[in-house]
Amino acid sequence: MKVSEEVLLENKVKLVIPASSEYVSLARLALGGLIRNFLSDEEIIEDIKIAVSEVCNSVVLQAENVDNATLDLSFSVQEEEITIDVGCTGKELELAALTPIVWSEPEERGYGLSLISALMDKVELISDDGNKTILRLRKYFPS
Amino acid sequence: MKVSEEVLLENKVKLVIPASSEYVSLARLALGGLIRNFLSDEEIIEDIKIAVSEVCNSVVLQAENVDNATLDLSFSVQEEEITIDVGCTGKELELAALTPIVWSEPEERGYGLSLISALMDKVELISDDGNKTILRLRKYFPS
Amino acid sequence: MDLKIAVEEKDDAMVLRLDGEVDVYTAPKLKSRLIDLVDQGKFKIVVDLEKVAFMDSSGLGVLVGGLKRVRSHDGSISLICSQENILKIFRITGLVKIFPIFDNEGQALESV
Amino acid sequence: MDLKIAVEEKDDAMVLRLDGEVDVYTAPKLKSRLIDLVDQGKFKIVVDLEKVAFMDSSGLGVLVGGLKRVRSHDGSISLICSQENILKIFRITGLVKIFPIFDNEGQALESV
Ligand SMILES: Nc1ncnc2c1ncn2[C@@H]1O[C@H](COP(=O)(O)OP(=O)(O)O)[C@@H](O)[C@H]1O
Ligand SMILES: Nc1ncnc2c1ncn2[C@@H]1O[C@H](COP(=O)(O)OP(=O)(O)O)[C@@H](O)[C@H]1O
Repeated sequence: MKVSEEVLLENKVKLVIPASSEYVSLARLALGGLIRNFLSDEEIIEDIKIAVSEVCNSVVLQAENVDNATLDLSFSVQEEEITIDVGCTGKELELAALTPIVWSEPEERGYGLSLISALMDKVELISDDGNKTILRLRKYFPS
Repeated sequence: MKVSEEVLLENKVKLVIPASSEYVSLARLALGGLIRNFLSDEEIIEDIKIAVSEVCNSVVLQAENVDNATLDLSFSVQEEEITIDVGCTGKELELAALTPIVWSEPEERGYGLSLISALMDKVELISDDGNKTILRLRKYFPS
Repeated sequence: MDLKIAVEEKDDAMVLRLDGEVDVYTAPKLKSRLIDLVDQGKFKIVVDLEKVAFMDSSGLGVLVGGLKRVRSHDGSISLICSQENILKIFRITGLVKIFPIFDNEGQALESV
Repeated sequence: MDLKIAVEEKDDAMVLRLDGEVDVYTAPKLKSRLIDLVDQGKFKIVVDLEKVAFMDSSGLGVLVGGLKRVRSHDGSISLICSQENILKIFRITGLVKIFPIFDNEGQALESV
């Protein structure tokens, strides 16, 4: 895995977008542009994009009828890993929606969490200083 | 000018990046992705990218030796215009650097401000609630 | 990026060619095209994913929903897909067992 | 996006072909290539901007700096550029009067 040494480590990029479905692609675009500064493995970049989209989707669906809700993303890329925090304002992230469901037959929903956990190395629920719930995703880069 | 009607107006997108030269291209990438949701005139998109880059350049050069300085961008696209606020934390934006200079012969610097004022429709220095200096750029979309 | 959907009748199947990103914003467009087809009495469907640049669970959900609808009329949905990135999400979610997936149109058309 | 710079000797000029974005991050790379050429006694320079996807004043500053260096050795810098987006920043800043700009390599080479 080629990791660029030119770029400073531990720097954080924050992106705040309206919690609305048409902005999720912007989060993917920025995320892709950011990671590409650090590594060139397109498969890993795609995996991370899918996982982050899934979290954004969940927030967007929950925030559907909430005025001015925002989706707060924070990316920190380091030499060996990327950490992505997803939170929202205007509406508490509901933990229930992030619990996996076992479906008895193929259903239209419930694939988001399987993708997140298969594609990322670590998924944690944390709280920030303001006690806002944040979902933290982590992916280690193969060396 | 085709302005997409599907996307909500007045929504704001915020991007915070380290005030460091390697992140300015990320600001352009996000900005381009955002504007493309609203209009398809590539020439206008390029003009705005250049102007925003110039402001970012000025912040990045001033923040060169400041630890943890960030470049704070905020984009608000509406049907007929885009407003872009650029500020920074860790270092006050110096007003002097945004004053045009008249050079007696071609010099290596000083083109930034001519480009900003030629490419944007309105350039204002404003202050936010925290009295931080913000440069506000505005571009009207031809109808 | 947007999602373009072209529909073509081939043999007695309907082929939906997707071009772009299938995500939470664009998936409803795919859902309504699938519902339209079912409403028109078209139950043999092939969805061509070869030009899909990105797809997440929003796309999977819509395809599974479409499958349930056509199955209740003894229809079927086959997929054309050879892109590793897209195949991966069908594998992770076990949907490779639900959808017949082919790497070319000929086989997909034969299967429906 | 990064900036690639290829250097080729043609007739008695050096042609620098830029590919990518010339911005505050990548302009120093161009600056050091120009300084290298001057240090090697190469004062006739053509810069090909046809594959430049983005350029701002960082690029202008570096080109003007290079021009000053080669001029002090009676050299010159000509540009190849037919892209409207790039020409525009030379026009706005008045640098069209300082740099000879051509839309093809042949004329640019003749001019230096
Ligand atoms: N444990 C659960 N209990 C109830 N509803 C759930 C649960 N998990 C998910 N859901 C519902 O399913 C939706 C989608 O589930 P999820 O797998 O997280 O995402 P996706 O819709 O992207 O597949 C959620 O928005 C929520 O409404
Ligand atoms: N009025 C001024 N007084 C002194 N220095 C200035 C002034 N304006 C600009 N500069 C210097 O020139 C640099 C670049 O100027 P500017 O035109 O704003 O950007 P650029 O370097 O992108 O052309 C600034 O960072 C600053 O150091």
